Amino acid sequence: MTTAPAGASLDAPALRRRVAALVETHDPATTDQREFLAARFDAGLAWVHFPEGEGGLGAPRALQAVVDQEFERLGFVPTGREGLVIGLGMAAPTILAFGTPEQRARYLKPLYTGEEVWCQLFSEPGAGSDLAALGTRAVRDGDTWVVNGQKVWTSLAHRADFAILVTRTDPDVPKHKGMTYFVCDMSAEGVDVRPLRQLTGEAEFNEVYLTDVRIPDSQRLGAEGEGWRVAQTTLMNERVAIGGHPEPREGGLIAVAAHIWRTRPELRTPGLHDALLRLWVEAEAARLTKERLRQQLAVGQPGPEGSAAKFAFSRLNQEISGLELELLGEEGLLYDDWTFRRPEGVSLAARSPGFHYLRSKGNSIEGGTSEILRNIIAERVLGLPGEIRVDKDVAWKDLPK
Amino acid sequence: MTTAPAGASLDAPALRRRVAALVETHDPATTDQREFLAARFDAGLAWVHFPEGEGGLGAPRALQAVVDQEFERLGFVPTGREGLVIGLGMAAPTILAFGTPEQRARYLKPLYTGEEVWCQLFSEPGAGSDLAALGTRAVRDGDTWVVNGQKVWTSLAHRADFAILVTRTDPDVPKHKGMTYFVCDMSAEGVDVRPLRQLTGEAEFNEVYLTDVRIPDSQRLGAEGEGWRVAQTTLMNERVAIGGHPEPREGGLIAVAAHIWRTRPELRTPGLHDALLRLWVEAEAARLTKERLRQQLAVGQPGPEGSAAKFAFSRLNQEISGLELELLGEEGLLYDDWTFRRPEGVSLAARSPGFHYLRSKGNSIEGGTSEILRNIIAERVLGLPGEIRVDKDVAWKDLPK
Amino acid sequence: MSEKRLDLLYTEVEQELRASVRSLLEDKSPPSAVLARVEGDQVTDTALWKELAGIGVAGLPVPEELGGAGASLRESAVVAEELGRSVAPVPFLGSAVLATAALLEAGAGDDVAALASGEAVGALAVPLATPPGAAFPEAVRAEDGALSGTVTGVVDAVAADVLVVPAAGPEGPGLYVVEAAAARVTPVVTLDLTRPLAEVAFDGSAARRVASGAAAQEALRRALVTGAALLSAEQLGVAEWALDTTVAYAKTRHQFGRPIGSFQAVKHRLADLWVAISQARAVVRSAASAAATARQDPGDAEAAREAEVNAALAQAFVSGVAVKAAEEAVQLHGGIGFTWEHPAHLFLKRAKSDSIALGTADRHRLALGRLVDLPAAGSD
Amino acid sequence: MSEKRLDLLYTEVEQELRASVRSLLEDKSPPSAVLARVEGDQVTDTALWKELAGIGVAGLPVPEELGGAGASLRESAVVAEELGRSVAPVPFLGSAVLATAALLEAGAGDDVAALASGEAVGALAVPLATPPGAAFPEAVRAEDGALSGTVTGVVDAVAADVLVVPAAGPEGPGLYVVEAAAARVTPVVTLDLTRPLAEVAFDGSAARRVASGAAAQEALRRALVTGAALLSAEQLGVAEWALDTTVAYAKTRHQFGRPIGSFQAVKHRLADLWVAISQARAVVRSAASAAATARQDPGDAEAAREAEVNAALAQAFVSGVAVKAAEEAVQLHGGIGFTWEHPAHLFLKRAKSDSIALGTADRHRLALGRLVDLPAAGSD
Repeated sequence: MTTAPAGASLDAPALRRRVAALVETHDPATTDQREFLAARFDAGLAWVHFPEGEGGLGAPRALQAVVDQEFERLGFVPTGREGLVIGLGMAAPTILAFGTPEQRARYLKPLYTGEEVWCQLFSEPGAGSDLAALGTRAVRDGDTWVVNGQKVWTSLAHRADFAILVTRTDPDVPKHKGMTYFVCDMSAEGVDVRPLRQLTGEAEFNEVYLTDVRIPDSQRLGAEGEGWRVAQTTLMNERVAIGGHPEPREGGLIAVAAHIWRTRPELRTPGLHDALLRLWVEAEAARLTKERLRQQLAVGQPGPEGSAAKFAFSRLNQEISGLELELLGEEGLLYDDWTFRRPEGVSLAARSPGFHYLRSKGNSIEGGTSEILRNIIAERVLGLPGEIRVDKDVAWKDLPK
Repeated sequence: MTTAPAGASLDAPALRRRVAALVETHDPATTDQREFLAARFDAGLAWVHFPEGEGGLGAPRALQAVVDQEFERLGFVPTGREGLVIGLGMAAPTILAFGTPEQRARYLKPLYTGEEVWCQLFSEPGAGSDLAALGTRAVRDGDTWVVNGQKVWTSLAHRADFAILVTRTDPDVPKHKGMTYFVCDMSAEGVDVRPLRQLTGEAEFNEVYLTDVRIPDSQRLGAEGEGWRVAQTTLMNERVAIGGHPEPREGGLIAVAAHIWRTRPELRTPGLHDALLRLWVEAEAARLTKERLRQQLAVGQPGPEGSAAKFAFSRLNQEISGLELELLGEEGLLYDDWTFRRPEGVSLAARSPGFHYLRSKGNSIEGGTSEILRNIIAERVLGLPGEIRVDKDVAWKDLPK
Repeated sequence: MSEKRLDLLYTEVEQELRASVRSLLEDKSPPSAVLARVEGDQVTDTALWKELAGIGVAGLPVPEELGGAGASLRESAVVAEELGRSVAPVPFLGSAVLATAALLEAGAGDDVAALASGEAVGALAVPLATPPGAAFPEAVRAEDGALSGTVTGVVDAVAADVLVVPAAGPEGPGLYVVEAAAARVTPVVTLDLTRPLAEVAFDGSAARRVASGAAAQEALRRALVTGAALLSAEQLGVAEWALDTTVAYAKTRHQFGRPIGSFQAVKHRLADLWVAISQARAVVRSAASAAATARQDPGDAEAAREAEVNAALAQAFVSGVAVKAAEEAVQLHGGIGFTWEHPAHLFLKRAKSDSIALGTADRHRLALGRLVDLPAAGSD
Repeated sequence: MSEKRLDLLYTEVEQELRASVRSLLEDKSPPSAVLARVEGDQVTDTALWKELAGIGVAGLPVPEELGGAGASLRESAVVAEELGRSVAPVPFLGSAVLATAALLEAGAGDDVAALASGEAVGALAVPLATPPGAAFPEAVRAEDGALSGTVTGVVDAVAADVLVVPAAGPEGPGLYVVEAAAARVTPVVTLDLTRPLAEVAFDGSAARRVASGAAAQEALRRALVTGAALLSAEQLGVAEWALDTTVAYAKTRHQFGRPIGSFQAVKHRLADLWVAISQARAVVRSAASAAATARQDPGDAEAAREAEVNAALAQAFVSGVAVKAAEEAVQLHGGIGFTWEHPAHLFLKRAKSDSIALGTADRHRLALGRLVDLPAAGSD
């Protein structure tokens, strides 16, 4: 199952023919989306670099873009897939890399079609930037594991069918060595999902309490004690997506600020003008940087600039939204709505300037803090020495917490 | 000699009477300055908190201000003492604290009168922020020490009669434990002073090469191996002097920039206006901070703000002088003079804007880098944990260099 | 350019006042209580305000003969620092600072007593974002002793009994006193959860004029200058809370087996913040002292000018420091700082709103340019 | 707001060009050689310039029929990066960029050949600080085929054989070609040790007009826009040298028993610099591509506008990055970075001077405001 006999002979025209053949038998216009995606999965056109029978054809990864573009050209771009980002982006490559044949057969297809939603149970109150410090305990009991602990910052947990979960199975060895990775059924007894309210007033994320949750050993991904390595595979796939199309000049929050400037001359001052122009320049520089990265990827030369994109984006969002409030003056003292609720795909632009300001504060924390990203750039890109580590050779249970 | 019988009964009126008595017998108007200062030293009015016979009266340190003000009121403020800053500010307190009676008798008086100029042989090319890494070797040979090594950033070395010198006497113990402190005769054979040219074109500082310099053991200050502790005493006395008088608003480099702005309307742009006003605000904030510290000292409540003053001052100087060049535009592309020379007390304001810009770059390096000052504030003021040290328990000779 | 030497230290009396206020606030209004309160219907903590008034806080700079404590704006600034440090939702800024200052500067001493004792709460009916140098407002018209018009964004109007209203009438600008009951006060949803704002509408509301013409203009201007100076003290308190709380967290929060405060980048950022806050403290003391000096001798034009310079300086400098401190507090707390349950956001929202209140730093820099002869481009 | 998609990558040909130029510069003009040269009488390295011209560097964007390499301004930008990285004192900016661009834009192709081959050195007689949007200069008057007047701060005039001179005559603006021998060229002492400037005085100097009226104005403006775009490439090279050199130093310089590059505050600052430089690279590529596109089709007004926007963006962004990088290099080198013997100061002086050359970032932001419809305050 892991070899791909067809892979070697596959090229772009061959893939385009396979797309045409699929569309021939399953007219996107009349076929239900989930059914169509199931057929696409079966045809190996979900992820062409995956093995045959598991959504792919064992083709080179770069050819996926050809397939996506071809479906797009033919007018079939699946919709409503925002909730699948963890399943598609993080769970799937991890299951492919570490799952048993049974696990791959069970999870990949419904994950792809959108029938099953996934979430990620990684971060804990005591393990944020330092994920390897996590303390959620899994204790073996025959053929099952009994899990107790608390996870935070889990988006989609309230809608998810399954979770990828990292636990501590051996507290007596150094922290990177005593972890084990599981698939967790979110409907299992003892899984308690509670909304986590943010400073914006709403709850995009959840806390998940795990109390004596029993997970069959058959849902373990990778070997016992190998959880850190499995989790690294998951996290390597968590990156800023670089889209296939160039972004236009003056997109994102700078457009909001520029619009206020253009339409509200009474708010203008010389100092705010200079501040706005500085941010306009920064935003355009960030856009061109992303565009350059996109061009690099398109010719197969991915650069390290990707690791900086999120970092630059979060700083810009924070500065622009801060200026937006100052520019508005009196209106900047107001807020639209503090109601405690779960947002469903609300765009930033639809909310008030105060929300822009507050929500953007999370950009430099979620998905890797700016401090950690700076470390990564310094060490992996510039080759500067790592921090002196005091936690490498100490049993997890003996670490200060 | 170290007890001060008169000290207990001394108060401000008593000191004023002693000043009056001195001036009575030595009319400042007709007495040579050095002679007058010798008399002032003998009268114990040089440093009133020093012991009797060593320039002082064993009086409380705070009363020195009374004496200084009284001499000032009577019109006797000694001049031309810029070159004595190391002797007066750093050598004297160290000699007082660690010198033998013979050393105190030999050095303090000519140091005070200005007859002998001192410099400081501390920093080395390999030991800047990390002074304790220094490698200038002193090896005992009977009653003398033979010194070899290179010192840098020594101001006044080309005019100095003596130096305070820290050396490595035992490379086999951890670095803080193997140092010894000496008084070095700058006219001794093997002392080679060379001007060190800076990026401004001139040479304020020197490199000093020590080749088989022989120093009698009688010129050792403190015990063998105790050099670090002695040097700490010296460095504690190296601080930004907080003067006795408030500084006026808009002093220093901001005055230069403001003057250009006021007199050259053709150079003005809205963006530069905002930038200038930002720096004006910063400069005024820094001035008020220094004034507040001065008021605290005046009522005997020194605050930790002193450690931040130099730090803030260097950043401000750099930013203001950078703006000055941008403001001047075309003229900012010019420089006054690149001639390699030794400056003699030239004021910053007398030089060109380019010199302001370049010279101010040294402000955040000399006398403690801004990085080290931030560490000091974080650890000593905020009580944050120190860096993890890898050099505490390693013999000096085994440290990476 | 001349300026008086101002006392930049805290006196013993001021430190004692600080201790009483802090102790009361820590007891009655810890961050957890504030967080609970802002979710309720009535944000303003009137009971706490009565207690604060009980120790003299409502009438510090009011002469004793007018029912006040006979202290000065320096003491008010110390209280403002503590209120910033606790983001306590009491009508100090609206009543004890702005409305009181406007009445005192207008010579309406009789109206001050109720505010000074805390019996009544006052509000100055201008938008909170108004900078001291703004033109006299014309949103409200005065005609035959009655006011009509609407003012938006009025701080502490929700809790007010008495409104001090700048209004334009046939005879020019005037400052009026109106019973709050005679106006329609509608709360709005604010970014700063702890500081209610309201729209205040007058529809022929009965009003009593307490100053007119240039005197009204000058009273309003001076009230706003005083407000700007004292607001900077509040901002200092916000910044101090943020730094203290973050330093404490950095000492105990461990990641990678070490307190996060042992990482040099974190240390340097906190050191930078400490430097900025120690500068802010000097600037705030200077602004409070200059305001106090100007209040003491209303006829001293140089003192009035110094108060303006120092208030503009304080707003231009301290606004940014407070916002930076609150933003760093959220960031360096990591995930927990982004939650509703941690109080950091209350201070972030206060800091950002304060940076807009009584004029943004940008507008204060422009004002400084005029005051210290650094004219704008194109104004030769 | 529309903009063309521009190629932001380096082509293989460009990378080969870079390799040849870098290899030549490393061989003939390492920092130590530059440092020795700037203390001599003749800063400009004419021998090196001949060698660079030998590999086509002097005439890259010049059509082959005019004696050039028939490449584009994109290739010129790659060379500018390498020249920035080496602060080599050659008259690239004055001759191969500014004078060549002015002549090409003026349609004076015949005058370009000598510059393109490196046989002659040209200079554009405007002060180096002139921004693209400046009014047509009036410092020099043209009368009866002769020029009179003085221009200050002319880059590469000291080494020039030919001067391209904007001058105002009775019939309006004109662009003139003058033999340098017919002018009085007086070097001045410059902050940037590696880039000589001179005062150029004309006193009835014989001149030949190559463009007049609106064409002369447009040629000058476009030459300055091209100059701004290519200057940003030079600034990128300066920043890259500063970062690379500082990272290398931080790996080997030990203090407290550790490489200084292991201290987190140092790491974060260098990471920030790397992020800024990677952004600068995209901006510079965009500016070079936009300039090349506009040059290709002089009649395309939209392309000309895009070239202006991108050049202003590049100057507004990259100036600050280069200065910051050079300042960080000096600071993070500690004492040694403050000495004359270490080359860091050459890059600091170049970076700061470049930030003024062809207009400060501040002026380019103002220009952007006009170009992208973000009007100044008070201009409603």
